[in-house]
Amino acid sequence: MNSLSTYLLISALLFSMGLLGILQRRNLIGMLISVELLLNAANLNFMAFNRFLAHDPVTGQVITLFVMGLAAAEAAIGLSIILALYRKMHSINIEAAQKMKG
Amino acid sequence: MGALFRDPVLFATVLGTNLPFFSMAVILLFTRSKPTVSSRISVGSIAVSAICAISLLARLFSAPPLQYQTLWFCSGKLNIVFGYYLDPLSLLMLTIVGIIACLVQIYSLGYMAGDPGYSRYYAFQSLFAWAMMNMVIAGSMLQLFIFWEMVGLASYFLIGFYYEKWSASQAGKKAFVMNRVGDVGFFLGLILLLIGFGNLDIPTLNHAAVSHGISQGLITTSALLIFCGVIGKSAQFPLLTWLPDAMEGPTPVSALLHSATMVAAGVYMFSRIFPFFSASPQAMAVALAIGAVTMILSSTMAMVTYDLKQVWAYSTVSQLGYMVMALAAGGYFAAVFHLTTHAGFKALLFLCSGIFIHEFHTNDMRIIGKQGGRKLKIPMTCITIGALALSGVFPFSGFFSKEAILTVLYAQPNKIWYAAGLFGAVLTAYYSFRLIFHLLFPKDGIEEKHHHGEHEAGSHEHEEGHQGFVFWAMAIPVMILAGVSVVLGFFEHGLEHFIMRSLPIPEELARHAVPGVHAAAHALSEGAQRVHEPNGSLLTILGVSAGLLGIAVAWFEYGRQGASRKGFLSYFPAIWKLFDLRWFLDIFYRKGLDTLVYAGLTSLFVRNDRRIIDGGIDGICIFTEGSGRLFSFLQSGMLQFNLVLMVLVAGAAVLYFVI
Amino acid sequence: MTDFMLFLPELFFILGALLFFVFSLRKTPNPAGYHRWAAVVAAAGLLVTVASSHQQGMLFFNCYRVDLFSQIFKVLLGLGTIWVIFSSGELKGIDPRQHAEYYFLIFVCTLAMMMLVSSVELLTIYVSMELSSYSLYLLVPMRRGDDRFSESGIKYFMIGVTASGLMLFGISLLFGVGHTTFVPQLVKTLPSLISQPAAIVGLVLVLAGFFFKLALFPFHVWAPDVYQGAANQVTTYIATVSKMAAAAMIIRFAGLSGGASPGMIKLLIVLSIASMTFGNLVALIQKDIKRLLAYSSIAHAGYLLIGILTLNTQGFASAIYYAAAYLVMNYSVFMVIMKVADDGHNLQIKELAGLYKRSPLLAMTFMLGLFGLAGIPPTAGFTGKFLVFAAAVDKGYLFLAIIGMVNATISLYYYLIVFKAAYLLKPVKEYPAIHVDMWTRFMSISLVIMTIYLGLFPQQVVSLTEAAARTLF
Amino acid sequence: MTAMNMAGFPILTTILMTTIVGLLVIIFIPPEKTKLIKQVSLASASLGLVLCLWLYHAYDFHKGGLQFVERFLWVRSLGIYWFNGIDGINLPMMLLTSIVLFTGVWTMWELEHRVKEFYALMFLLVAGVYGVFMSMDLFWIFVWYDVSLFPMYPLIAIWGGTRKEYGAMKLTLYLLAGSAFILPAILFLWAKAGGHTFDLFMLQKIGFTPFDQKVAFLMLYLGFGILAAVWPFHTWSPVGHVAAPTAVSMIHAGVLMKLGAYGVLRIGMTLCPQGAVYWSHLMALLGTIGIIYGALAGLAQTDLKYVIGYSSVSHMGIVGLGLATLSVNGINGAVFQMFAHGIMTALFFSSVGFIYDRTHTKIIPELGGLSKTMPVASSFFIFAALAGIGVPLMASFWAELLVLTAAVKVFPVAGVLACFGMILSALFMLRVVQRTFYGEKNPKWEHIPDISKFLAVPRVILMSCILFFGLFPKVILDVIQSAVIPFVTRF
Amino acid sequence: MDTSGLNFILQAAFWVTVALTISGAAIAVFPRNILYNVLGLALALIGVSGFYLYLGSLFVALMQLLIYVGAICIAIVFAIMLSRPLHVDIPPRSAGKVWLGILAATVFFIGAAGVALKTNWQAAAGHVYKASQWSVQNIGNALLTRYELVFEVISLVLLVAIIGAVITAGFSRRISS
Repeated sequence: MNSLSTYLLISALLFSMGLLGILQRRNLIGMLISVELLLNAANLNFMAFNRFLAHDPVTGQVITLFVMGLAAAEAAIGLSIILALYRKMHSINIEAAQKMKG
Repeated sequence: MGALFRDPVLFATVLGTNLPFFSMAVILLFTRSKPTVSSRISVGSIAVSAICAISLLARLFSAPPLQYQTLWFCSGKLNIVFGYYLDPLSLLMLTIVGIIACLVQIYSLGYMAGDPGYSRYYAFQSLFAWAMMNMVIAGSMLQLFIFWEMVGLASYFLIGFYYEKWSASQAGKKAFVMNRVGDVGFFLGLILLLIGFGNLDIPTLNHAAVSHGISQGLITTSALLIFCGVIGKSAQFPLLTWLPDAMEGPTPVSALLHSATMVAAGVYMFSRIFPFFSASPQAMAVALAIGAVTMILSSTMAMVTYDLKQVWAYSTVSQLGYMVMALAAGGYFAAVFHLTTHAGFKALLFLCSGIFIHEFHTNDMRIIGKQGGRKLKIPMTCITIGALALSGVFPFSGFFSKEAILTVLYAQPNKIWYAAGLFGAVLTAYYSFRLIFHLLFPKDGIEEKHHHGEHEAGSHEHEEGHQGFVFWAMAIPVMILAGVSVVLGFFEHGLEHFIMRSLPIPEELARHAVPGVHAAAHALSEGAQRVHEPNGSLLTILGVSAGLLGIAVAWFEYGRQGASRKGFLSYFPAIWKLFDLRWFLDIFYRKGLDTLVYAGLTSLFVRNDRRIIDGGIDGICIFTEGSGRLFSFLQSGMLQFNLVLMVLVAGAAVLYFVI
Repeated sequence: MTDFMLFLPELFFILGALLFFVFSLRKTPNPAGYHRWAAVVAAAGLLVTVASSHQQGMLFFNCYRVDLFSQIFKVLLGLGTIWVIFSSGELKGIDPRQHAEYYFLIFVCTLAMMMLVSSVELLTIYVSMELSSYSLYLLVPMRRGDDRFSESGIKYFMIGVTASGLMLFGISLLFGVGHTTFVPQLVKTLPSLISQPAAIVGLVLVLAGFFFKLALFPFHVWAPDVYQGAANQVTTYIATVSKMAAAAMIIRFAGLSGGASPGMIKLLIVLSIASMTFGNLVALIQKDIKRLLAYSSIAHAGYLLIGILTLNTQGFASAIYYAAAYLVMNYSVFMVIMKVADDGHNLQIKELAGLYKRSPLLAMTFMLGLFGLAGIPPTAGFTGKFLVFAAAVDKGYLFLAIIGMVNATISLYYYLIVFKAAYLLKPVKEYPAIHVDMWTRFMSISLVIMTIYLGLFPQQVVSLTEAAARTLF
Repeated sequence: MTAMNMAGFPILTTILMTTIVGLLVIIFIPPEKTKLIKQVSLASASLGLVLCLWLYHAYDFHKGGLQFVERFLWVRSLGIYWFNGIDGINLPMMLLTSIVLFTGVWTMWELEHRVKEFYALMFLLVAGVYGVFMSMDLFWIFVWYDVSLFPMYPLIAIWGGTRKEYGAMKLTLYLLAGSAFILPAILFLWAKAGGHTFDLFMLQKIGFTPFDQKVAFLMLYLGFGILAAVWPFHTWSPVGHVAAPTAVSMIHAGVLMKLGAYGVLRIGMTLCPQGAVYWSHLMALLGTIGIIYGALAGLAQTDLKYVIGYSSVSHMGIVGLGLATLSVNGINGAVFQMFAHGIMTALFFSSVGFIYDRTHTKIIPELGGLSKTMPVASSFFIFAALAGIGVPLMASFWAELLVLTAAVKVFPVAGVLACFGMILSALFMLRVVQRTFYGEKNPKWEHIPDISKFLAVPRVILMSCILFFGLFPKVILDVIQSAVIPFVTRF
Repeated sequence: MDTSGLNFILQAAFWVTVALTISGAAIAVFPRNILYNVLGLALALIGVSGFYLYLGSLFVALMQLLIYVGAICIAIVFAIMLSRPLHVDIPPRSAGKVWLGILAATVFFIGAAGVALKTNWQAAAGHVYKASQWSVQNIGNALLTRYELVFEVISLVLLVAIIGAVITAGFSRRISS
């Protein structure tokens, strides 16, 4: 149970669910939420490796912290882009945005 | 360079043979627009050439063969040698060419007067003279081949001289292409020799052939291939149809190229390497058969045409057939002699016809006769002399040469060749006199209304023409040739003595008494001993009577008072048609060319190019662009499809490394 | 102080960024003034970068390595940046009120990429990468006007964060197997661990993040839309400068496997072929020139990867050369496009008609750029391709060279179509003559000279790239 | 590498520079000054001609080998050398190039449309051609090869005629597709030799394994073969030539097509002798098919330039056949044929160009009877046609003789078939001559003046070249031979 | 000390956390109401912070709660509120896209799980679990030494994000109207 592979599997599951969300949600904010899952899955990995394998437990934690910071910035940027798009398209359905193709 | 000026023989040779080339160059480059100057340059240079030729003949009359050569270039082990080989045969031929060319060019001063292409005409005449003379004295087969082709080229230009006329250019093309067919064989034969033997020098080749220097198989193969050249150039069966068509050219051209000299080049080449040919009995047999077939076929064709020049053209073919037969039967001298006499009287016949044609603007013998052809006394006389010579009537030159040939043929074990020769003689006499009688005794008498005769008033220009320069420019050469035709026959023995020196000496052959060489030795010695046939007088009588028979039939049908003037062949329309259509040879070629080449291969290839190759390439392009379009669907506007692609590939990569 | 010197180029760009941060706070925008300032700062930055190009050393507790490899790429980045800024004189695609931010983001992005190419620690790399990505995410939607293009920003963002998620996951795996985030240590340990799925998967996923930047198939999906949708200058920046950093990072990371994993090489080969082929094929049917160039950049990513996947000095050197050549040629083309479309609209191929008359010099620059991209001698593009293929064939990948050349032939078709438009077609309507000022003239001529010089006299650059590639091992 | 005399004066680079400097000068002349541009072009072309003639004169064929060598390291790590030299194979080609360029520039004297760009591109093209011929380094050969190809696109697409854009695109893509095989092959050889030299002569000393030779030779043959219009890669030739403007056709058919055959000879057969032996049957087969096929397909064409395009296919087939024999005569003949065909086709195109300029058509049925209106201009074409037929005493006759002699010996069937190609070529050339120049005078062209003396000059030069080398083949064969005889020892 | 009971509790709590995380993730992904999604995300994030606790880092767990649950989720909610109701006219999902998504995600999951299971994870040579190493002090230390650069850069990242978010979302300082 509380072993490395459990964590890794959970993180893999989280990651895949995040991917699934990105791949099939039409709501842009929903996609953004799924992206957060991706980052969390990776963070979980870092922490798990940190706990079970690394010789210095600081690295994983620091990475996790930084990723959180990045995630925040990313969310801010993503949301602002979504809002800007919403102003123009009056929708945050990604399927409304397929004018450019080919 | 020094040798050129020190050695008078070499100098005369080089000067005589190459002067016409310069005259051509000068005419084409500078004097195109000045016809008179052009003609003078050309006539002057050919006259010098003729004089050179005659002086060479005189100087070297009893000298041994002379050979000059220089290495032109070498490629690998292949040495290409240029040079002159001056032996009796080439000297004789050189003289014939020089004289007749000179006469024809003088004749042309009258015949071609006022033609817009006057300068061009003389340029090509010079080109021909240059090529022909160089061919005649070529020292190696390759050089001979080169000038052989050049002669063909000159012929192409001269046949198509009236290029505005479609049929003329068509005939020129036909002549060139048909010659090409033969020449390819010739060329291949030369290449084979070059590969198998390595040397194309004529004396060496002859010598090697009779002295077992070349393998028998190679000789036969290459001889047969080289004989293709003869077939093409001398219009032998099956490539004989170009020559009648070649009559589209101006009449002097027909006289010079297509009867007297150029077409005889085939025969000349045959006799040039006669020892080589005679080393291969098989090749000789083929040549004999082809000569016979040609002779008979073309004689039959001549029997039904009403075109003056066509008659002589067919006749030329048939006489060439005679010569080939003679050579193939081993009659070296007979053939050369016939070549000589034929050059004289056939040129005569053509030039005379030319005067008629010039006068009456038609080729049809019936119309000429009707309009008073016989009133042109000089040509009428001369043409009759020519016809008599052609028919082999004593004492004209044709009699002697034809008799020589018949004698040779008689010596063949199979008498059918002799019979063919006799039959040919009958036909020859028949069609010649059919023509003569048409001219002399037109069907319904002379129509006075459209009389263009000598003394008719009202056609002032003609009047002047007949008396003036134009007429005499034509008449004098004709008279000279007529004179030659009368007397030439009496020089037979002198000529024989002279010519036979150009063959390898029989004793030498005897020393190499190898089985393969027997045939050659036999043929050669036969040629040498021909004159001493025991029953010579019988043969003479047979030959002459064949000629007289032909004349008699012609008289019966066309000459005598109240003759039907229809010809016995008109009772057999099918045969008439067969003869008239040249035994369907032309139709056969046309059909063959149309179906096999144009409709078959050409259209197949063109279609292949358009559809398959180009289509394939365009197809590749279309496919490429199409796949571009197809792949562009991957880049759909839908973000998540794009993401799926990305994730799927990443996932697949992960999976690949895990498994 | 030597450490300070080592970091000087970066500091210079930070300075620039801060300057424009200050400008962005001002009430009234002054685009022309910004442009001058930006040009001065970028030029100075380039000078500093060039001056420090032979520096060597480690910084920030071994997280940051300054060596020839990184410095070459920094010079390329600096060069690209000043070019882009040079062409930003008529920044019509972006609201003048946002010009200060535009320059700010450009400087930040360049700075981030400079740090990226020097970083040898995974977290630093990741954060620098994110910094540059965020700047670009923000630059793309700055395009004003046409609503058609507004979706490109979100697409770029979504694809980018997904790719960065994959990359982060990969980094975590590398960290897991390698127990360290320092690249020099990974270089030592990873080849022995490469049989572990986690190591190779981690590496591949990290590479995926950079492939995204390089727009390699199948991580290219953003490129066409973003090229088309972003302002011309931003597109230029993405097409030229950001590719340099990506190329540098792929070179750095591809070497991590130490050639011990045939599977990875196979993967790279497949991706490279797919990228070349896909890019070229789809480019055949494009009408919008920026979109066309996006596909062409996908194809070029494939060519570049051929050099990299040989995993030896020669291959890396050729890839560096190729990247440099690509920068020059691609910028030549984009410069002309920006100049022709000086009102900031999206140029269609047919609008190039009559360019040779409107400005022969630009037309020539354009032509050389196109032929360079098509790989026709004597341009830099050809020599780049030659070196790349030489490296591949030397390694035994003859088929890659053949496929690459066939692809180059296909690509020639669409380059020729563009060329035809510029040189052959009669314009449908009368376009005004293009105003070519002295600077542009100077720039055109120097680009032409550079393209040909690099193509014909590659000796110096090649030896430089080889020295740089050697520092990786 | 027997004669590596480092001449003091880099004559070869100078020849190359005549074109490049010409190009640069033209670029800086304002486009309105067309007269000046033409004069500069002619001056630089004639400078090149003079230098090439001097080169030809100065080359010592008794000594043979590589002369006028210029060689120094260009890119160290790859082993690229700036290595130029002249031997018996490329010397005639250089001469050919300079003659065709000179006459081509002169031929286009009446050009009015975008003169500057035309001459600039033309010089670029010719720089490439010179470069390929003189270079002895694979890298540079390839570079120049491509340099010579791509100007074709604008040259055809801007100044061309019938379906010019299609033709230009097809030709350019097709030919560059060929280089898609050449470059990998070059790199392959380079890599197999250890990857440290592109020097042809150093590579030559390395024995490649037979398998490598076969692979590399096939690739080179395919790649270069496309440019040499080897069947079935010939279809660009008619289409491209139809589309191209006169001087471009001249240079393209006259010189550029030779690059293909030259490449096979210079790279393929030099470095992969065993490969050449292995594939020689294929080469002979394709060469023979080309000879027959080109002539037959040419028979049905109605466009003058199509006809000439197909005749080129046929004539280049002879080159291919000659090379395939791998014998002294065959290769001598092939190189000679390259030269002869170059001059001849240049004459062809330049006379067709004149006709087209005046009548604005090159469709044979629309012409006809031209001999009457423009006898001199027609005679140029007829002369070229005769040369094309292989009439003796014109340069191509000797070439054909040598090739066929070798071919009959080595590949009897192919050789005999190729001989029959002579009939076909006569048939189709004369057919064209007849339909274009003979027959009734066409009233449409009645008032067209004949070619002026000034414009006749280049044509006369070409004619006299054909005649000169036809009469004195030794002048060129000695030179060619000096390289070929040592060359064939490797097979 | 009898740790079995504690162990059991810990284990049970662990699985609860697992369930929480997974279900949170599922709620974040599957429902079509965006507010549910946000709540699900928060749930999952809380679960993940629980894992961090299990993995020995209280600090990071707290940060997780603060930054993610606190800041990010709130920001998302704000964004949702700024945009208009979303559930008005959502066309039916395209089955193809869903299946493709599921396929891709599954493939990736299998791959990632395979990586987790198949790799022979080796602990580092110096790996010993020492609580002292997990102190916040160490983290701070690392931040100012080894991660000094990153620390600086992240501030720049945030600056960029702020400026970018402001201009992109259209709240230009200069628009006064």
